[in-house]
Amino acid sequence: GKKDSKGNSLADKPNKLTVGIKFDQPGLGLKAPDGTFKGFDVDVAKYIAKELGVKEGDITFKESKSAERENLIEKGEVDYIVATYSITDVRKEKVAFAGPYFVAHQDLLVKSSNTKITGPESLTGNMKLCSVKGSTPAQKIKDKYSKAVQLQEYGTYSDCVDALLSGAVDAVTTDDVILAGYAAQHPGDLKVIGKGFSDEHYGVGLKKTDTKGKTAINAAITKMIGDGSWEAALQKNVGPSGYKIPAKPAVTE
Amino acid sequence: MSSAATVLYDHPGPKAKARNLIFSIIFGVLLVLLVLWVLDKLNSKGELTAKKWEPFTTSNVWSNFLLPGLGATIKAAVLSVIIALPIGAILAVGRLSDHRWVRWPAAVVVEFFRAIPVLILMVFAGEFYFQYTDVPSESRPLFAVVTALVLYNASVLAEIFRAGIRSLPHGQTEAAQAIGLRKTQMMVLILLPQALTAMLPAIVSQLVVVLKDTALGSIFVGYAELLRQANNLTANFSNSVATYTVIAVLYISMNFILSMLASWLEKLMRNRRGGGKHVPRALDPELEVRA
Amino acid sequence: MNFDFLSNPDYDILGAFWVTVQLTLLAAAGSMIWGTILAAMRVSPVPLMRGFGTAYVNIFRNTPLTLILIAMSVVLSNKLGLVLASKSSPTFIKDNNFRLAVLGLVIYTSTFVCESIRSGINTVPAGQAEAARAIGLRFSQVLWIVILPQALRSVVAPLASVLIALTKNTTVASAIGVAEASLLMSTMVENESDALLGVFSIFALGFVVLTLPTGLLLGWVANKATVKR
Amino acid sequence: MNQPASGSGPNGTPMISMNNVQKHFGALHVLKDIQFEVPAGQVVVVLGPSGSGKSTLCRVINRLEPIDSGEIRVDGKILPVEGKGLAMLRADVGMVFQSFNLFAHKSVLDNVALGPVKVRKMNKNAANDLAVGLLERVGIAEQKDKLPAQLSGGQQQRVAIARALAMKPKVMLFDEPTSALDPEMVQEVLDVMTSLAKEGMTMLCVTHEMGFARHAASRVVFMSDGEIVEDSTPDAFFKSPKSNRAKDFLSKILTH
Amino acid sequence: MNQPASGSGPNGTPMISMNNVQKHFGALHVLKDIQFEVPAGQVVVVLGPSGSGKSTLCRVINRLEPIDSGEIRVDGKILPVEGKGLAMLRADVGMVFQSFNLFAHKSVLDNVALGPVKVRKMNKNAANDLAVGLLERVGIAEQKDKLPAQLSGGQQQRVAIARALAMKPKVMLFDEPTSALDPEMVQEVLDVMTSLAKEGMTMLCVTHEMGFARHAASRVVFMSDGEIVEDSTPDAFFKSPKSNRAKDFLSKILTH
Ligand SMILES: Nc1ncnc2c1ncn2[C@@H]1O[C@H](COP(=O)(O)OP(=O)(O)OP(=O)(O)O)[C@@H](O)[C@H]1O
Ligand SMILES: Nc1ncnc2c1ncn2[C@@H]1O[C@H](COP(=O)(O)OP(=O)(O)OP(=O)(O)O)[C@@H](O)[C@H]1O
Ligand SMILES: [Mg+2]
Ligand SMILES: [Mg+2]
Repeated sequence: GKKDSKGNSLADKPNKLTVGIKFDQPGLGLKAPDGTFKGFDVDVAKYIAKELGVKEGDITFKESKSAERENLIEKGEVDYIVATYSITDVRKEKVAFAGPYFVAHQDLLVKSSNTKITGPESLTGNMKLCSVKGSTPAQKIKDKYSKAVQLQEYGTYSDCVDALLSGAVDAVTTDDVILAGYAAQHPGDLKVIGKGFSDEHYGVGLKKTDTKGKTAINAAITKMIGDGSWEAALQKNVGPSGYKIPAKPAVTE
Repeated sequence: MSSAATVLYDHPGPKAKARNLIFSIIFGVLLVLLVLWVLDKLNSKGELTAKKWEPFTTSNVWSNFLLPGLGATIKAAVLSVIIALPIGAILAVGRLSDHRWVRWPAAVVVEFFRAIPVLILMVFAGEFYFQYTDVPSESRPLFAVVTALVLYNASVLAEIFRAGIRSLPHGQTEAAQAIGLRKTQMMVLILLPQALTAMLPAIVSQLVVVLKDTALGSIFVGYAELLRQANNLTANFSNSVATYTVIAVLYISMNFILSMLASWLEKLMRNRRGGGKHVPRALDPELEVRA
Repeated sequence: MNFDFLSNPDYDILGAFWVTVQLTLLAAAGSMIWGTILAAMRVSPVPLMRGFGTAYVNIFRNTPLTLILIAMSVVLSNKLGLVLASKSSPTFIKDNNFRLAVLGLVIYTSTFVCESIRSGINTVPAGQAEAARAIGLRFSQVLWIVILPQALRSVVAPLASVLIALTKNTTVASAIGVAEASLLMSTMVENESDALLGVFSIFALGFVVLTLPTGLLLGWVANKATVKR
Repeated sequence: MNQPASGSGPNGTPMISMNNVQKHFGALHVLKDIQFEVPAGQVVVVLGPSGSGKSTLCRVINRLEPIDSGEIRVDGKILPVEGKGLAMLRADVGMVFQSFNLFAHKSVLDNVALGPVKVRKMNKNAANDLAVGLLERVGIAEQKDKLPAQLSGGQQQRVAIARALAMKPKVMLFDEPTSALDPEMVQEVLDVMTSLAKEGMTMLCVTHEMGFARHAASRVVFMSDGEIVEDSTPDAFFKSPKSNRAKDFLSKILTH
Repeated sequence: MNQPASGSGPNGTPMISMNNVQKHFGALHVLKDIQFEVPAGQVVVVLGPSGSGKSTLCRVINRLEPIDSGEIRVDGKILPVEGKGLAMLRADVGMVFQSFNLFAHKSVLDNVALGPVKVRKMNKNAANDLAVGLLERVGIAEQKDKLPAQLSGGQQQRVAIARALAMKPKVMLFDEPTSALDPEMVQEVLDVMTSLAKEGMTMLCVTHEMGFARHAASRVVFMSDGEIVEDSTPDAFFKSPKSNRAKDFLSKILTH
């Protein structure tokens, strides 16, 4: 999936695209058993591709694990990445971001029956919180809200959710929209608390030098938000969880 | 009765047979109770519902998750062994050399890579390829897994070969010398071929170790082998018990077949050499147990 | 090579290796006990026990350790409710994971202990037992006076390799978040990307220090113990 | 099949008697309806080609191999099938193996004294005295503190004989006791066996040593394919074997 | 020590000559100042108790064991110590081992043809013809495609002799070629050796087969403790051994 001969910019009408997404995140980027990809990130990625003039059949999705994302872009292995990719200054030294197309907030996922946990402050000692190995959200809770809380780390959020369902942990923490994806998988069993306590601006990552491409993607995002596809996509992918669709973000990059 | 039993036990008489039967029954009842308890627990957690197991009856789950994972596992294992074999043979010949300046470096390499956990090698290799090479991200996990497995297994195979050559009756060397073969001719025509066949079972058993070790690729370097497919499966179906069970069954069957093959080969070798008088125990416990 | 990271207080390298050593010692003790029981089953005259022993060994020896350890946490602890620490303890998760890791290592390593012991028994020539029976020794006497003393001596060498393999296998405990050496190393190589070789050589050295002397010492013991025939 | 030269011993009860004994290894019929007695005091040498069932004949007598059917008696008592009874019977039947089978981890003295202490419940000192006496008799008392592996084959086999004798057995079984030995060591073992024979020990010996068979045996039994084909005096057997199988066997063994 | 009955062969140069040969294994002195010749065409049988150094005497001749000091010549040429020279000399000296040592992974035919092809650089077809001829001569041509393990011991040893002969050796060394064989197979190997002796092959044979020593040997050499104690004709040796060690040895060997 390399760019065609016309030029280096995504704005130059490529005929094929390689797009980085998550493969194992329900509601955002998930590889389904039939080999197709589902989720809000996937829908955003497809919308952008359409605006760039690429047919859906000409998109190749590629798994982009969190730690690999800058590298994938720098080496040109993907054209752009839509994978719960928060815009930060450190990352901006290596890649460019378009968007944001979504503003997420760190939040907690608990069992629907749980009334004790109402927010990060209510995580008292001996409560067990789950997150993925090497991720920052869990550490943030320990540092800011509750030193006594115990941390279980797994390789994936699925294992955390599994532990939550079987009662081995009390809460799972990460961005609300990711949690909503899982809640949508288990309607009635799980709920997102809904008291977000930080802002994560999800952007579309692309080559640092491709200013024209960035402008084109920004335009696509703006259009998607404007024409109702944005809300529809969210509703379809994470709506069933009861998650309240947040306000539309302003494209600022 | 198995051969182990005849060393230990006399041929049982009627009383011994009755006693064994009673123990069998008691033990059997305990086993059944344990199994029932586990099933009951799983059932109470809803892990035995059809919904959680059904996915494995659909072809999509196999063609998109399990089979590609299995393929990746086998690919990494086979690549590792194929690359490690010649390196191992060279290291073995090096360790058997008459020259100290060949023997020592070979020994250091072998002992070093046998002392270090494969996982540590894998983390290093993954980061190394990430920082210093242009290997594309897709292939990087495979490279990391294969590199670590090759470094470790070449060392182990070197020891297997060395043991194989040394286990050959000394008479083979002497007979070869006595008809006037030179040192290289002796190695190539007489010793290596016999060591290789004699050690074939051990080499196949090593393949079992390699196959299991590919699963280490799922911990840090993110190689999309069989065990890692559990992420995709549980993300879709939230059925961890079913998923890990199915994956375990796949590993166990593959490795069991390989182990059978190894012991079949061992028997074959034993028979071919007549009564096994000079056949080394191919599944040398020293090498067999290294995991 | 760059070794600046050695002065960074965030990296408790000795602490991580101490966890590795603890995992090794506890799992070694457990594997010896359970492995011996399994071996006893595998050579017992009771067919069902033999069958169980054989099945156990074939199942767990052929399963990747990584999978066993993950199953310890995800299946055994979370689903079957087996917890190995007090739920009200402020360090419950850490303790529980550590103990689950030990248990998983025992479940896996005991298969190798069992096979070493069994092959030790097999190295005792059948003639030894026959000669013992022929002078009128009974089953327990044959076992304790003639077979086991000889079998145990030939078991030292294979058990030494099992112990070394176990030391290295404790790294897999990182799969369920136990803070041993490999977990720390993986964090460090990401954070200290300019010191990759330095980090690797420190951890490699750590394992060489842990495994080489064990191997040499036990190899020497094994040599001393061998029954000359 | 012929049944001469035997009968029952001085006290009327044969030391070993086998009646219609059948034994298979899987499909292989290794003992075919064996009918056979060893009266007390007799020395019986068993000859026959490899695989003819000689070792098996020896080994069923103290039930190191169980039989399929038939009856075996030792000193008139039916062979028990298991437990203490079998152990006690085995203690009464001395056995010497081709490969010595000394307990590799025990000293020569302990090898000999073990049985008296553990089976005959003799006290340790008495057993050691007995053992030293027997080791002197077989000519290796000075080696008593060595491990078996430090002895030559001939010495090891003599220890094995002493070990069997220490149980004060009623009958001794020898299964090719000299065929694993270097030629010069054969004689020292045969000497011990010959002196035992002279002292009136009841013995059943599988051996290829024709000299021993000729000079020390009361009877020679020739086996082939699981059957006892001839059973006669040594003189009769070596001078005029009756069956072709025996003739063939003798011609091969005696030429060189 | 006495040095009779020998001298040099028809052409004056002895086929094997050893001068002041010394050999130790660690502290053990296994060849003590050996002085010894085998003239072309002679058949020399070496006798002696176990551990007396017979095998070592054989093995130093083609340098399977190096010597500490002294001189060994084969057909007049000093034994090279390594490299191509040593390999070529070894090709000229045939050796037959107690344990046959056939190449276990090669067919009988390949075992015999390997040396001619790889060492003598003969072409494959010619070597195969030669091999078949030799296998016929030792009586097992029909087994040529089998693996060694499929043959009886006696057959394997005959293949080993054919393998040695295929190199067209000037002299043949035999180290107890029959002592690993079942008694019924000894004769077939001795027959081959006897016919070789009759054809005039120079042979040095360590063996305990007294029949062979008496009938086929030109000389008998008796070793004890690393020394050549007697060196005489078979008749003289067996009828009137001079040393006590030889008398003692013969008495042990010949009684049974
Ligand atoms: N444990 C066993 N299992 C199966 N077959 C056996 C067993 N022991 C002996 N046999 C077979 O039974 C037959 C008789 O064996 P046995 O050892 O009694 O013969 P033998 O006359 O003592 O021979 P040899 O002179 O070689 O010692 C042989 O064909 C042998 O292969
Ligand atoms: N490779 C070796 N290392 C150490 N000692 C050895 C070695 N080979 C032989 N010996 C010792 O040297 C002495 C002579 O051995 P050698 O094999 O020549 O005797 P032999 O007369 O052939 O005996 P046998 O009749 O038992 O074959 C023996 O004491 C033996 O133990
Ligand atoms: Mg036998
Ligand atoms: Mg010798």
